[in-house]
Amino acid sequence: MAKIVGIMTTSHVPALGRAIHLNLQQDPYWKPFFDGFPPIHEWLERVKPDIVVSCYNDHGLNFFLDKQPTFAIGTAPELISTDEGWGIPSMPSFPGAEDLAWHIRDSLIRDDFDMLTCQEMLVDHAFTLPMALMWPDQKWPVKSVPVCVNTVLFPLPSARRCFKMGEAIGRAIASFPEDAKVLVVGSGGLSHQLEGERAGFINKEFDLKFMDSMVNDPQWATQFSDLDLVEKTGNEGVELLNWLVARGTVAGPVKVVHSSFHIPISNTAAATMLLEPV
Amino acid sequence: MAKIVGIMTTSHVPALGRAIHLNLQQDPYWKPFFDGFPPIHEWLERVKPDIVVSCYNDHGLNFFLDKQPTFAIGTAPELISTDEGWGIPSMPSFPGAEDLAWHIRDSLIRDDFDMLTCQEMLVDHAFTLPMALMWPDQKWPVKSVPVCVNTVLFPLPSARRCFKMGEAIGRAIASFPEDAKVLVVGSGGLSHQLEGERAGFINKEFDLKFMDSMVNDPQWATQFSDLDLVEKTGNEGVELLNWLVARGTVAGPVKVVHSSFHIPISNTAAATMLLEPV
Amino acid sequence: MTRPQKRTIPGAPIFDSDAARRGYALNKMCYSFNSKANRDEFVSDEVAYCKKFGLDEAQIKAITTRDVLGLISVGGGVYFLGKLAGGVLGLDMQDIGALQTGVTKEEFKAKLVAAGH
Amino acid sequence: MTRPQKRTIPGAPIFDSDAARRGYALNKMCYSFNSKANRDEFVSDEVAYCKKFGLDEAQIKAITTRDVLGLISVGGGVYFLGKLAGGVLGLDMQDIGALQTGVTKEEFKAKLVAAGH
Ligand SMILES: [Fe+3]
Ligand SMILES: [Fe+3]
Repeated sequence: MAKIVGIMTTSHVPALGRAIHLNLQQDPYWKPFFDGFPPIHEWLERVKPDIVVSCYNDHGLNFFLDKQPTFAIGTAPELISTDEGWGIPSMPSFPGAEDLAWHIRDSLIRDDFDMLTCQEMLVDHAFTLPMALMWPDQKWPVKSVPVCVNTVLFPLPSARRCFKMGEAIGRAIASFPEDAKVLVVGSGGLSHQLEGERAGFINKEFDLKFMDSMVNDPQWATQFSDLDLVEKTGNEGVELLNWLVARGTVAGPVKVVHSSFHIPISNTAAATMLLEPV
Repeated sequence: MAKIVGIMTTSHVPALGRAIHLNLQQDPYWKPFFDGFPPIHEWLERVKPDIVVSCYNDHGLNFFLDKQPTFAIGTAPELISTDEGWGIPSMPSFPGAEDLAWHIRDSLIRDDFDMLTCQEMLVDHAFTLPMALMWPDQKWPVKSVPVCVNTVLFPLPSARRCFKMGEAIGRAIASFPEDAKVLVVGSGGLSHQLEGERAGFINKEFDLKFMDSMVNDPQWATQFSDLDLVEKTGNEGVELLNWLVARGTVAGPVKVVHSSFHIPISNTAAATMLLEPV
Repeated sequence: MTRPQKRTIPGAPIFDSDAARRGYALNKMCYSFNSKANRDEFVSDEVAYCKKFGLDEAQIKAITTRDVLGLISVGGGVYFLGKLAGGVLGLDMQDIGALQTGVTKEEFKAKLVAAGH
Repeated sequence: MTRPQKRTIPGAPIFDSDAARRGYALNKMCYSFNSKANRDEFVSDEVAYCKKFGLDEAQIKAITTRDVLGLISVGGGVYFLGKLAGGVLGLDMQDIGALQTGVTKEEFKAKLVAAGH
C-alpha cells in the first residue's frame, strides 16, 4: 500500500530559478536559503520516495482566466516545464504518476471535491523549483502528481477547504493498492506581497507562528479567511494554502526533520520545512 | 432582489437542432416533442424572465479532457454558439448575465463548491437548444448564466452533490442585490443510451417516477450513484443531474405549469417540464 | 498491483479513468472535429490524420473499419465519437445504435418506439 | 443596483471578480507573454500589440507609462503583470516594489531586510 513518508514545504520565489541556473547557491544573498537543502538531500538519499504529490499554485502558465480552476489535478503522463514568461529557464519534463493521480482524482470526486482533471499539464516554477531544490541534478528519480490550488482569483478556496482536500488526498493515498513511498510537497509563501502600496510587506511573527502550527496545531491557520490571510501575510502570502493542503494529508502528528526560515529572498520570507509522520 | 420565477427542464437531443433548422416542428415524428412548447411560450410571454441560469453538460465543445471540470460557471460577457462537430447549425450568441454570474461564482466558492470560472465560453447544443425551444425566433430577450456539470468523465459529481450545488445557487440568487426575474433551466436526459451493446436502452418507468419526484420528492434521485443512474437510465440518462441542479435552486414546493413526455426522439425519452415555485 | 474489482453494467461501457487514459489520443482527434477544416483533412486521408494525433494500430483499425464497439473498447468517449460519427461520417444515432447492437436500423428504431409503450 | 460594501485592506489590492472582469483583455495580453515570439512582438510595437488584445485607453496608458499601480487599478492581476514586468521589461520584484511604494530600489531592499529583524 502507498504510504506518506514525509511532507516538504518550501517557498518558490521565481528568482530562485535564475539563481539555480547561474549556480549562485553559495552567493551570500542566496546561501541562507540554499543551506536549508543539504539536510533534505540526505533525507531523500536515505528514504528514497517513489512519488511526489506536489501541492502548488499555477501563476498563469497552465491556466488562464478563460478557465480558472479552484482545484486541479494532473493525470498527464508527462508534466512539462516551459517558458512561463518570467525568464526562468525550463527544466527537463517530469514523469507523471498516472496510476496514483487517477486514483486520487477519482477518490476526490467521490469525496465531493469538484476537481478539474488535466490529461495534459504544463507546470510552472511553483512546481518545478521545489523539485530542483530537492534534486539539483534535475534527474528526477520520482514520478509526480500535481495538485493545483487557485491563488489567482479571489475568493480563493478557504483555508479550511484546502486542509480538508489535503485530508481527502491523504485518505486516497492510504487506499492506493500499490506499494509506494509518497513525499507530499507544499509550495509557496510564506509572507510576501508584490503589488500595491504595501508591496514588500512581510510578517515574520505570523510566519513563525504558522511554521510552529504545522507541527503543533495543524488546523490553526484554517480559522483565517482569504482576506484575513492577505492582511496578515501579504497578497501572495496566501500561497501558504498549499502548505495546508500538504499538511492535511497526514492525519496524525509529525516531527520536524528540518526547518529553516530566512528574510528576505526577493520580496519573500523564505521558509522550508521537512516533516515526517510519527 | 433577484427571484426565481420558474424552472424549465427539457431534453436536448442534437437532432433537435437539425429539426429546428429545417422547420420540422409539425412533422409527425417531431410534433409530439415540439407540442410541449406553446404552453411554455405563453408562460414566458406572461412572466417575462430577465435572466436564465442554465444547468447543462458540455459535450466536448468548451471543454476537453485536457482540462475537464466537474462544475464550471461562465462569467463571460458573450456566450458563443459555434461549430460543435455534430452538424448542428450555430445560433446567435447569447449575452452573459455578468453581474449575476460573478455573484453566483463568488458565492459558490464561499460555499465550498470548487468551481471552474470561465471568462470566455463556448456553449453547445445542451445550452442552445433549450433557448431555441423557448424563443424560436432566436432573438434572446434574456441574459444568461451557464452552469456546466461533468457528465463526460466518470466518476461524475454525485446526484446529491449536484442537488446541493443547486441549493447553493438558489441561495446565491436570493442574495443578489438587483431586481431580476430568474428562470432556471435544467437541460438533458431523460433515459437514453448511445453506446455499447445496450444502445437504445430507455426506461419509461424510471423517467415517469423521476418526473414525479421533481414535484413531490425532489431529493428522491439523490439516493443513486452515477453507476446506479447508468444502470437505470442509460449512459446518457445521467444528464438528469442537470435537472437535479435546477430543482435544487428552489427550496420550497413547486407546482407544475406544464409537463410532457414522449418516446422516442432520436434515441431519447424526451421530457419537458415547467415548474413554478409556490 | 491488484486493483479492486470495478462494478460493471452489462452492455453499458463506462467512460472512466481507465478509458480516458487509454483513449486520450483518439478523443483528442475527435475533439478536433469541432472544426470543418479538420474534418475535411481527416476525410482526405484518414490514416494520416489518425497518425498525426498519435493513434495506435488498434485505434486506427477501429476507425478504418467503422467498428463502433471497437472504438469504445480502445478508449473512445461517446460524446467525442459522436463528432466523428455525426459530423464526419454522416451517421445518425440510430445508425450507430444499429451498428452496435447487430440489428438493422429499422429494427433499432422499432425497439425505441416499443420502449414508449 | 446597490452592492454590499467590500472589505478592503489598505495597500493590498485584491484581484477579485471586479478586477478580473475589468482587466480581462490586459491579463490575456500578459498571459500571451508566455511565448517569446509574443514578447518580441510587443516590444516591437507596444501600442499595436495592446490594441490587438483590445486594451482600452486607460490600460494602454498604464502600459506605456510603466504605471504599475495604474495597471492594477485597471484590472491587472499581479501574476500576469509579472510576465510583463519580468519577462518583457526586465524588471525584478524589487524594481516593481520600489516603483509602487515611491522609494528607491535600495530603500525598498533595506525595508525587506529590516523585516527580518
Ligand atoms: Fe508564487
Ligand atoms: Fe446530451
